[in-house]
Amino acid sequence: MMMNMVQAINSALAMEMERDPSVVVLGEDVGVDGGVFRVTEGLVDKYGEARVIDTPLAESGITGMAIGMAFNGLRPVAEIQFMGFSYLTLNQMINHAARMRNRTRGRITVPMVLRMPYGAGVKALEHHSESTEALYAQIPGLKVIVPSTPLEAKGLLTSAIRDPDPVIFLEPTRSYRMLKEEVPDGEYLVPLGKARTVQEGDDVTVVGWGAMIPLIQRAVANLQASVEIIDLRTISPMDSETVVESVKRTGRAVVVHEAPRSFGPGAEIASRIYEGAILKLEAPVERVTAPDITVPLSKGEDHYYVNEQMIRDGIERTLRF
Amino acid sequence: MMMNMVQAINSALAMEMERDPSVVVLGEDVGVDGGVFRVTEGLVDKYGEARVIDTPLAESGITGMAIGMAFNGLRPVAEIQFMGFSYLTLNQMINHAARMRNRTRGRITVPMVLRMPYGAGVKALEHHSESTEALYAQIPGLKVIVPSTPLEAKGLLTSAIRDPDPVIFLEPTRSYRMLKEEVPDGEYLVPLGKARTVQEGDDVTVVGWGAMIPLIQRAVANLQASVEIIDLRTISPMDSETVVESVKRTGRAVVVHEAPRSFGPGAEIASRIYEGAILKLEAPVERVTAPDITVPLSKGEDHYYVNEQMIRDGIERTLRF
Amino acid sequence: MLTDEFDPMKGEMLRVMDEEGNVDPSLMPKLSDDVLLKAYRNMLLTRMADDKAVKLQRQGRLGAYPPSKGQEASQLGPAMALKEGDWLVWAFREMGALLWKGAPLQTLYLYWMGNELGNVYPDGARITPAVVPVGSQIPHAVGIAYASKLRGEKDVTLAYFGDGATSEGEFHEGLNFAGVFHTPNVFVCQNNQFAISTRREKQSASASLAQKAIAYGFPGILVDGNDVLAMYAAAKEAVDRARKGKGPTLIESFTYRMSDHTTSDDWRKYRSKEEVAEWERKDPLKRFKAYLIAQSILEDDELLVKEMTEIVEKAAAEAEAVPAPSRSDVFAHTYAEMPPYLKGQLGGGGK
Amino acid sequence: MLTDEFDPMKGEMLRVMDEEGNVDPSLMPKLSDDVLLKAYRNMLLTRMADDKAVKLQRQGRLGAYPPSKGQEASQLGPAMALKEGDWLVWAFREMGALLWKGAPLQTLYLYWMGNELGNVYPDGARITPAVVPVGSQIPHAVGIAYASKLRGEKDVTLAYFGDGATSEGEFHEGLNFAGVFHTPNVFVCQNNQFAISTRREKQSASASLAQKAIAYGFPGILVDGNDVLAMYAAAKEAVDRARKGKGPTLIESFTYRMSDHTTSDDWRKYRSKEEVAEWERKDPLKRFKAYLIAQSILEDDELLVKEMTEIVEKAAAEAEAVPAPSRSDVFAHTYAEMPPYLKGQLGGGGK
Ligand SMILES: Cc1ncc(C[n+]2csc(CCOP(=O)(O)OP(=O)(O)O)c2C)c(N)n1
Ligand SMILES: Cc1ncc(C[n+]2csc(CCOP(=O)(O)OP(=O)(O)O)c2C)c(N)n1
Ligand SMILES: [Mg+2]
Ligand SMILES: [Mg+2]
Repeated sequence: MMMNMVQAINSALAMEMERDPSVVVLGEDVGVDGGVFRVTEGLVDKYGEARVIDTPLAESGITGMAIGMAFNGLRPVAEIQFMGFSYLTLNQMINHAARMRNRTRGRITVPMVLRMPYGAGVKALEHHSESTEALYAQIPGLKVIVPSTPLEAKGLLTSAIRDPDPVIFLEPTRSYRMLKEEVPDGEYLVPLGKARTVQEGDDVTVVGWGAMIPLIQRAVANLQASVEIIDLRTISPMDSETVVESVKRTGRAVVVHEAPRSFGPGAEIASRIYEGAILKLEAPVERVTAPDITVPLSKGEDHYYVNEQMIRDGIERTLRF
Repeated sequence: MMMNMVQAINSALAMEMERDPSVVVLGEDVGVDGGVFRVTEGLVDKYGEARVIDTPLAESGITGMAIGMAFNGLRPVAEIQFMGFSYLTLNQMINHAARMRNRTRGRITVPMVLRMPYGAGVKALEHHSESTEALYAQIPGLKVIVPSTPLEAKGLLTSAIRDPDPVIFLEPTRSYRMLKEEVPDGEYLVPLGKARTVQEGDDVTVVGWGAMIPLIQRAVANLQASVEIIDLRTISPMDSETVVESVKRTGRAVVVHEAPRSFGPGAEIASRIYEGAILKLEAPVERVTAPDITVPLSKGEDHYYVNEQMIRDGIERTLRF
Repeated sequence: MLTDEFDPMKGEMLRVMDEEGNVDPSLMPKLSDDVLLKAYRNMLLTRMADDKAVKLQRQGRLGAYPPSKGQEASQLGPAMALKEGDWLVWAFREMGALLWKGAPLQTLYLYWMGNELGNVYPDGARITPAVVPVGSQIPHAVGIAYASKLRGEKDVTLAYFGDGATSEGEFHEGLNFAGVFHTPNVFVCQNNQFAISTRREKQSASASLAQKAIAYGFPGILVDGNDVLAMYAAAKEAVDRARKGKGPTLIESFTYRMSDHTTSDDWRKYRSKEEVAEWERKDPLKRFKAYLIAQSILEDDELLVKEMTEIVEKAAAEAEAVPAPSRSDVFAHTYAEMPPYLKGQLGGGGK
Repeated sequence: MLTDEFDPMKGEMLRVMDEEGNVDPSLMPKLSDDVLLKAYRNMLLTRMADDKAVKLQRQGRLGAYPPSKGQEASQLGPAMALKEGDWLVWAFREMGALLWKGAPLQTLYLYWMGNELGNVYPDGARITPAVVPVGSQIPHAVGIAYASKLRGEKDVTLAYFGDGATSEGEFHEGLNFAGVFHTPNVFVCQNNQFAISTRREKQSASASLAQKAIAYGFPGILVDGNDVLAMYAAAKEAVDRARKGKGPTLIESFTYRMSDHTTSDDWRKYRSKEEVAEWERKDPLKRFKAYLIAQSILEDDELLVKEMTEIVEKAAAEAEAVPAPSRSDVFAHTYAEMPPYLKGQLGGGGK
């Protein structure tokens, strides 16, 4: 069926709820409202209020409750309305979700998913355009996943729900309804922890994820150079092998992300590239990112967001080096 | 006067409270108890309960209240008992403290300090050995400072209290009582945002901060190589110029930190070194860090912490490359 | 004390004016005709400015916007109890309160149009900017009040938030701090029955939100939020209490959000037309107007409507005329002083 | 219902046994002599194991440790009300409760000695591990209870926390969720009058902590926490209520931390010897022993003390004999499956 990303995520949730009675969905307005982006639409009709749970307005409570549910045999999929409110979950995610397996030597585990829209591009209010994936990625014990297309979203979310460890699932707001593609109605899985080569090329490797992938595709469409595009998919634990192998071939790398530059994911990716491929590198790794400032309100956002030209400039800088 | 780091911090707090009636100290047990590490000892006797405020047990409340105080003319210095509990402050620090200046185009600002002990080495309970400075460092609008000696602590904290922006002040637990040095009784300032060259050398640059500085010093004491040691002091906004200039001379760099490797501060430092000095680099930047696991309880900690041998190995790898 | 007379634990609610605009004289607060008229003007302006904002949003000239419709009395009453030096800490649905306290309408529009200059109020207005993370402004209000108290100033800090906000930890921490430090705070919970689609009953099993004050050791009172006189009366008592150093108060305003949560929302998904119609009957403007006409303070509001239309149009035009921020505007206020690498990024475009 | 008879808002406190060990027969819960004796054994073991832990810490054989002294009744009573399938969610100062629920003493020692294996309880014990971030376990308890309820199981989840924890947002969010979802939870707040050096009075202006339940729409009760019979009675009623699907209860146990906060603390900094001596008179063990002797259930506890000494020594020795975790132990449980780079780090030593 042709689905946009919202529908694909909804389909993954519905399939997993159907298949496994221990899967529950919880969050603010996920029930009759179907979530502010309609991602959970219809689920409450099919699976009832006890499994599609409208919670009070409390992110730490949602997360802590999900963790407790996971201790006791459920597989909760909790929704945070926007990534900018997920900072309220960090005490629970860092101090409990990420550590319970290690703390109990594997006896108590936290198979949960924390879903949230992330990234910019919907001209939204303050705190609705965050890309702070590095906050989560630096925590051992958490997995951080970002899908880039509807198909990917279905496959990655299905795997995330079945994963034995806590997964942060970041949904690029901008891509929710951007395009439709064929997505299987039935079960579809994409393994976590494996990057995807979107397009092969010889001159330069461009690494991105989420809403950056279609942007990169558009940016390089008419370039002379032969560009390899890698969709990282899993920010952590990162599949740096695929990236490093590619850069060993191309000798050049550009990392593109929506987060501000400093201490962003690009720093880790660049470091792993240098560490793994330094002798093959023909130029420094380019980081094409937002600047180190707060996301501006909508009237100023053009000074912030990564655009196609910036990606082309980055590629050119590395080719010219 | 000879002071250890606890005394030096206490001295900075007392001086600033004396000098400026708008400086207040708040946190759990900071009053009659003098703080769990005795850092605020005696302040309540001198400045009273209204300025040295024992709060209820609520980190988000402490931080949010400090932010409000700053809106209304005070300069709060808030203490969080251990960095592992500071995740509860992140909503306030990221969504408000860091942004208020930009949000109001400079009309409302947040001159506050959030102090906390950080890092390992006191064989403490879970959550008492965190080094998650990169959580804070990636947030535009926040400053992140780590002193490495008593003298530095006094000078940097004094500057932090006077700084017009919110400062996260991380106190290396391990260094609190490790050594005494001469610290001026009176006013003493060290500017924020400037790295310090601890020791000059020609063969390799080793970058660290906090409790890593004395460890690095011991590690290299008997090496043949000529090692330049840089104490970063300010993790963000980072003085990468000093680091890059040094590496341009030495051609080799090792970054040492207590945080786990992936997405740690070392990735950003390494990236800036590559970007600024790639043509002078003779080897990849070595990252000597904790592994990507949760800090173990005390019986397992030797498998976690950075030690002198690891630093020497890192230096040797870069020299041998 | 109204807080003694009306016990939320017994389900008692303060109401001065009934749904037809008849006032209980024993509860009527002292307010001059002038001030009453000014209050009505404010409520009318709020209603009309709100309508306009929704229209602007539909035309793509303003971003997502949270309408105040139905909550004009609930917001205004407390603001009327403030003096100039008092602080007003709001969430995002209190336009009427801000207009009363001195924020120009064009500034508020500018904010919703996506310009940070919309958070810059006139000097000395003592209004904090819009706060989107629900409930997170509550501890700020306590800190502001603490600072006033520490310096021996008599200013009071009033904080608004919604029924949904009472579920957040920061509501709890903030109110608990206020109780412990006995700060000059007034907390106004605008219970408009919804947090987006989530009904008040699903927000908490507590019979009232006002009774939550019991957990913090200070008085709470439940007030008819569509009655501007009751809201004023309750807030006046609370502000006076705070100013006298007698600590904080929690006011639950029982009201209704007559429109969508924001312009991105569609209330038909989660509530019936009948329910909304029922509350339209209780419209705070109609009620107050009926009272003012019965008292011959107002004859008709046709002229006022015309006047307000002009004000609203002018404000919208002024806000739209403000140029978008420059690149250096969006970089300049990250820190008091720009670090060298940020200067590089400002200059560098792509880098 | 005890929760109806004892209203915390009126300052009423449930007490079954007075300070001399005399029992009010109308309130005496049904408990066999066997169980009463077993309870005393538990309290004695807890006291002695606690003493030993402090000694081990002083000798550098165990890390920082939070003594239970004075809180033996407070912890034990609620645990006695649980059945096997019920869950026990603790903070870090509830050794006695864990011993009752089936955690071996050597396991508890192992934890405080700094070994994660100390968090591994026997299969089916249904005890969550120690939680250091104050209050953060409370939402877990709600989630656990929700899962039981969803599956139609009758298990109850009991959660312990301190007076200090009631200030944290997570206490509020957790209890509010429990009220809304009507989960089978029992919340026991061990009010030992201190959060480190911070007195209960500085923690909240609420007259009691039990009355905070009013904010969440379920019953709260204040109980003499040094009276094991009262703690059992209150908890039994609450556990039964939860098991019948009638929702949560908050129990405030009014007790006293007779020792330091942890072995790193020194209580002389913030409280007087007189105050502590006053509470030593109310020692929960003395009181219960007096009762048992008066009832001829116990003659003397000399033999018991000897027996417990052996148990304690054996447990300490066993815990000390457990080898430190290997390098692969500390790496292996980060994820179910080790990512390639982590394997590299495990092997690589310095890298
Ligand atoms: C911490 C946080 N979580 C979620 C949201 C998304 N959100 C915006 S408004 C809102 C509902 C707020 O309800 P209430 O407090 O009753 O205020 P109202 O909108 O009714 O005025 C939600 C869930 C948010 N802004 N902040
Ligand atoms: C979130 C958090 N903040 C601070 C601490 C440090 N700390 C440990 S125990 C404690 C006091 C706890 O008081 P209470 O809840 O009354 O429990 P008690 O220690 O009296 O058993 C504090 C502040 C912590 N562990 N967690
Ligand atoms: Mg509401
Ligand atoms: Mg306590």
